Amino acid sequence: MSEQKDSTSVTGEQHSISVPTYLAVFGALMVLTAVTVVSAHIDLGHFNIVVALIIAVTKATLVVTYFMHLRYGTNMTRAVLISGVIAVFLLMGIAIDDLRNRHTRTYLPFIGALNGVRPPNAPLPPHPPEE
Amino acid sequence: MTETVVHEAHDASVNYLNADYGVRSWLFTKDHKRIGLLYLASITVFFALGGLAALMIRLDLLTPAGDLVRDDTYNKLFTMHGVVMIFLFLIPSIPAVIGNFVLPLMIGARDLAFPRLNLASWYIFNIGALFAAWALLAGGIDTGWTFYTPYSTMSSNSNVLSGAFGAFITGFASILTGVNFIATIHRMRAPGLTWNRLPLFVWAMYATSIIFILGTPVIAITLLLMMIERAFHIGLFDPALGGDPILFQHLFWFYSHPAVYIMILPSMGVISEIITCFSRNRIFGYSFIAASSIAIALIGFLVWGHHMFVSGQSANASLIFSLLSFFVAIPSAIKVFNWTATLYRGSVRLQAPMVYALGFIGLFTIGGLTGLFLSTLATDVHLHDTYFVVAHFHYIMVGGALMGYLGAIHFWWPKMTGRLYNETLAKIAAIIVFVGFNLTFFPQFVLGFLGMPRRYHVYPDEFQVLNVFSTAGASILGIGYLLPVLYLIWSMRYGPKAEANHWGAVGLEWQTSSPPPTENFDHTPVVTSEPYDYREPVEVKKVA
Amino acid sequence: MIGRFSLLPEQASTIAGQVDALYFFLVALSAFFSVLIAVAVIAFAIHFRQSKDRQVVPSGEGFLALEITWTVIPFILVMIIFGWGARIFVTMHTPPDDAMQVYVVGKQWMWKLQHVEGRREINELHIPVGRPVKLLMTSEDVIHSFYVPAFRVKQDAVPGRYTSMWFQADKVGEYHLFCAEFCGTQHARMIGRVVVMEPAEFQAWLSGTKGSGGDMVASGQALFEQLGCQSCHQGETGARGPALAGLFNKQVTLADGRTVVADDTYLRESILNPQAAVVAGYQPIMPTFKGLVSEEGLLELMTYIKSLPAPKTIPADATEPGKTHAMLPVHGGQG
Amino acid sequence: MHDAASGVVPYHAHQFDDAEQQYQTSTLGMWLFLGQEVLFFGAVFATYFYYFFLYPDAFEAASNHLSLTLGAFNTVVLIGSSLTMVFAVHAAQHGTKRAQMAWLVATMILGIVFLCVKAYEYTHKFHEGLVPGELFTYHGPDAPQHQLFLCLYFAMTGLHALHMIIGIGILAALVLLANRDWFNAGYYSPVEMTGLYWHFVDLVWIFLFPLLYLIGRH
Repeated sequence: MSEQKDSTSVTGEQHSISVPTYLAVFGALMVLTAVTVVSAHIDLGHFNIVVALIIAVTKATLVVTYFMHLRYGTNMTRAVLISGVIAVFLLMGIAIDDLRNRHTRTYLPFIGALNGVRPPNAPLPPHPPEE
Repeated sequence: MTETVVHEAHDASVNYLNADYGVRSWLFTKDHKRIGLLYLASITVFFALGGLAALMIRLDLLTPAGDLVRDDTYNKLFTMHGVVMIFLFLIPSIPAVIGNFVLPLMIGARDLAFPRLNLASWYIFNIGALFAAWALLAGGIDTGWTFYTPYSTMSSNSNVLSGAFGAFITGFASILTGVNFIATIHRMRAPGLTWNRLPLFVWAMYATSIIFILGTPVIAITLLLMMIERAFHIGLFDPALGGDPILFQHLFWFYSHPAVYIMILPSMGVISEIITCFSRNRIFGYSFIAASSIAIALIGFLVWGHHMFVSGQSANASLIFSLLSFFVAIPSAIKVFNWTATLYRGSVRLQAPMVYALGFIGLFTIGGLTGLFLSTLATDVHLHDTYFVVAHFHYIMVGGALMGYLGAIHFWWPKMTGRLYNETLAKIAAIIVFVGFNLTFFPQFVLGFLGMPRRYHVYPDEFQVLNVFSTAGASILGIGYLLPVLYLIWSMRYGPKAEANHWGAVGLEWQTSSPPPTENFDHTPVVTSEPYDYREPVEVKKVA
Repeated sequence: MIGRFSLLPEQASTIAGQVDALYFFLVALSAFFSVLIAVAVIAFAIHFRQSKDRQVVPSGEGFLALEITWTVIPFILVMIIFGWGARIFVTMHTPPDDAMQVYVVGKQWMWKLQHVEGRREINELHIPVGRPVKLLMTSEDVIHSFYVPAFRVKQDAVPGRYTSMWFQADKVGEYHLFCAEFCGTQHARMIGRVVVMEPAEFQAWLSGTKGSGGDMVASGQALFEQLGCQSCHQGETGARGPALAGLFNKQVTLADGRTVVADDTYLRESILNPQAAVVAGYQPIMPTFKGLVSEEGLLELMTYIKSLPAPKTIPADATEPGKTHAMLPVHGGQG
Repeated sequence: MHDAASGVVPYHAHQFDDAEQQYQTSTLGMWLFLGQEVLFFGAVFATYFYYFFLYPDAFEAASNHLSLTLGAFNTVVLIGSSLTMVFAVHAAQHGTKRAQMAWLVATMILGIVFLCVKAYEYTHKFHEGLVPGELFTYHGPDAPQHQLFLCLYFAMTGLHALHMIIGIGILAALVLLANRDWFNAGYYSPVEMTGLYWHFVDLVWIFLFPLLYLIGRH
C-alpha cells in the first residue's frame, strides 16, 4: 500500500514529459493503427482478433504510461487500473467458459471419477453391436 | 492515547448544527456531517415505504388464497419491497449516513476528499430514488427486483423502464461515495495514523468502496441494456433473435452478489467498533478482521454463479462457483470468532448499542451458516427460489445489516446530535426487534425446506400455519422499528445533553466535542498508540 | 401427501434420501456452531460484565494458533460439504440411458407435458414408480422452473434452448408440482400434480383414452412429410440433405471442420437455424422453419428422426460425406 | 514548495493541508473514477465477446456493414486530439494563457470532427435500414445476428459518443477558465484531470475500432 501521506513524493511536474517524447508516442500510435488495419486484411482465421487485441493493448499501454502520466504516478493509481482490468477479465472469462461448457456436460475430473461417471465429452464408445 | 488534550474549543456552543441556519445552508452544504444527516432523512423515508410493502405482503400471505390483494398487485408489492429496500435503503444506509458522518472524524480529517462530489452524490441519489418511487407508486413494477429477462423485456407491461432508470441513476450516487471514501482513506489520514492503526470501521468502508467502484458500473450497463432491449426489441437477451437470457443473469449477479457484501461489510465494521467499546477490551485479532474485510470484498467478485445453479448454467460453471462460494464463507466465520473472543476478559456493559451488536452476532451467524446450504450444489437444487432463500438473506440483511445500522445510529447518536436517548426504552426496542425478527423469519426456513416457492401469492393449505407465525412476527418487528424513530426524534429536542465522549470510547471521533464543530477538530490530532487501546479507563474530559 | 401439515417434506425419489442426509448434516453443523457462539457470547457477557471494583486488563493482540485453528477447521468442514454436495449434483445431472423420455413445454402459466407414446397432459404428470424419467424441457415465452419438492429436483425451462433433468420416483402417490422462477401475474397458479402409479396401472392409463394425437413418432412422420423434408432427406446418394437415419447422438463433421454431437440441441438448431451448422459436403440451401413449426411440432419431428433405426450396413462413421449406404425409408417403429 | 520561486501561491481547499496533498488526492480520485469507467465499458465489451464467441462468422459478416475508411479516419482524429490534449496540459503548467486556450480549442475541434463523422455514419445506417429495432430492413443470412451486432455497435459507440460530448463540454468550461488566468504552474489539476478523462475516452475507442470495424475484413 502506498505510504501514509507521501509528502516526500514530488508531484508530476519534476517528471513532466518533454514534447519530443509526446510526438514520438503519437508517431508510434499512428504506426500501430496502420499496422492493425493492414493486419486485419490478412486472413489468419481465428487469430485475427487476437492480433488486433494485442496491438490495441500495446497502444493502450502507450497512452496510459505517457499521455496519462501513469509512469510517474503512485502505485495506488496503477493498482486501480489493473484491478479494473482484472474484474472485466473475470466477468468475461467465467461467462464465456460457462457458454463453452453449456452443451458438453464436462465435470471437474476428480468429481466425475468419484462417481464412476464417464465424462460425456470423452470419445463415444465404438458403434454398439446390433441388439 | 492521543497526545493532544482536548482543550477549550474556541467557542464550544458553535457546532456544525448551529453554525448556519436556513434551508439553503442544508441544501447546499459541503459539510460531510450535514450530508450524512441529509442521507439519514432520505433513506428513513424509503425505509418506511419498503416496510409498508413488507407488512402488506405478510398480511396478504395470512391466507392460502391471498385475499388481501390481487395477483398482479402482490407482484408489484414484493417488487416495491425489493427495489426500495435494496437500492434505496440498504446500499446507502451505513456508508452514506454513518460513513459520511464518522469516517473523516475517525481519521482526523477536516472533511472528505471531494465535498462537492459528496453533495452531488446526495442529489443524484434523490433524483434516482424519486424516479424509482414514482415508477413503483404510479402503477408499480411486477418483475421482482431482479428484472429477469425475457419477462422484464418481453411480457411485463408495468413501469419497468422508469423503475430501472431510477435504479440506474442511484448507482452513480454509490460510485461517487466510493471514490470519495477511497481517496480520503488513502490521502487524508491524521499524522501517525498508519494502515495498521486504522479503526476497523474504516477498513470496512475501504472494502465496501472497492465494491462500489468495481461492481456498480456493471449493474448500470445491465439495466441500460435491459432498457434498450425492452424499448427496441433488438434481441440482446431475446432468445428468438439470438440473445441469451442467461447472459443477463451473469451480468446482473456479477454486481448483485458483491452488492450483498456492500450491505453487510459496513455493519461488520460498526460491530467491531461497538464490541470493543462496550467490553472495554482491545479487539481480538485486529489484522485478521481487517484482512477478512478485504478478502470478502475481493472473493465476493468470484462467486456470483451460485444464484444460477438451476438456471441452465453449465454444470462445470456451477461446480466452480460452488467451490468458490465456500471460500468466501471462511472470512465471515473468522470475524464472528474474533468478535466473540473480544468479549473474553473484557468489562461488558449491556447498553443499547451492545444489545444490537450481540443480536447481530447471533443472527449473522445463523444467516451465514444457512448460506452454506445454498452454496452446496445438491441442497441448493431443492432450496433455490424457495422461502429458505428468503429467510437466509433476511437473516443477513435484516438480522445483520439492519441491526448493525440501528446499533451504529444508537452508538454515534450522542456524537451526531449532542443529545442522549432514553436507555431503557432503547434496550426494550432492541429486544422487541430481536424477538419479532426471529418469529418472522425462522418459520420461513421450514417453509423453504417444505418446498414453498418464493414470490407466490397463493400457496397450498399445508403451509398456512407457518405463514401465520411469520406474519405475527412481522407485526412485532414493525413495532420494534417504530420505537427508535419515536424516541430518537424525541431526544433531538428534549434529550439530555451528551458530553464529548459519552461512552468513554477511544476513537478519534470521540476526541472532539459532541456535536463536533464544522472543522471537526480544533487542530489535527496526532495518533501514537494502536487502535482500541482500552488499557486505562478514559476519564471523560469535560468540555465547556 | 398434498394437504396434510407436516414439518418435513415427503421423500419420494431415489435422490431425496441422499439430499436430506446432506441437509440434516448441514442443519446439525449450523445448530452446533450457532449454539457454540450464542453460549460463548452470553457466558462472556455475564461472566465478564462490568463491575466497579475490577481493574480491566485487556487481553493480548490475539493468538495466531487460535486464529489458524478456527480458519482451518471451517475450511476442512466446508470442503467436505462441497465434495458431498457436488457428488449428488453430478448424479442429478447424469440420467441413466434407459430413462423414459417425457417432453415438457412451459408456457405462461401452464405446464404442457407429452409422453413419447402420445398422451398429452396439462399441469399433470403420470409416471410409473421405480422407473427413471428424463424430462426434456423448453419454454415458449419466459423462463419457468419445473420444481417437484418431494423429488428434490428443480430445473429452469429456458426459452430458446433445451434443458433436461431426471428423477426416479420410488413411492406411489400424488406430489406437488410448482413453477419456481417468477414468470408473471399467475406465477403462483402455474402449479400441478405429479401422480406416481404402479407400472401396470400406468400402462393402462397410458393406453387408455388416446391423447389428442397418435403417438409422437406417427405425428412426427406426418409433419416430416407435410413440411416436405423427405424431398431432400430421403437418404439416397446425391440427396440434397444429409441422411437422418441413426443420426441421433452420432458425431457430425460440419462444413467448417468442427465436429459436434447430434444431440437434441443440434437437431433443434438445424431445424430453426440451419445456416448455423451445415454438414460437411452439403450446400447451405435448407430454409429455416422458424415460425412454421410449433414447439410441440419440433419435439414430434425430433422423436420421429430419433426413431429412424440406423441401417444394418453402416460403417463406423455413418456421416462420412459421399459414403453410399442403402437405407430403406422404414416406417416409424417403436422409439 | 517548488513554486515559491515563481511567486505563485498555490490555492488549496480547506480540507487539504497543502496543494501537494490536493494534487495527489485529486489524481487518485480521478483514477478511481476511471477504474469505474473501465468496468462500465468492460461490461459492454463482455456482452460483445459473449456474442462474438456465440456467432463468430455472423459477427464478422455483419462488421462489413461499417465503412473502414471512416473508422480509421476517426481513430486518427481521436489520437490526434489526445496529442493536443497533452499539449494543453503541458501549456497549463508552463505555457501562456493563449497557448492553453489554443490547445484546448484544438482538442475540442478534433472532438467535434469525430462526432460529426459519427453522426454521418449513424444517418447512413438509417438510410440503409440498418438501425436495430422496427426499422431493421436487412433480410440476408443470419439477419438476427446482424441486428445483434449492430445493436452492440450502436450501444458501444453511442456510450462512447456520450462520453465525448461530456468531455467537449468540460473542455469548453476550461477554455473559459483559462481565459481568466486560472491555470498556472501552482494550480492546473482541472486541466490534468480532464486530460486523464479525455485519454481514457480515446483508450476506449482504441479497443472499439478493431473490434467493430476490423473483424470482418479478412
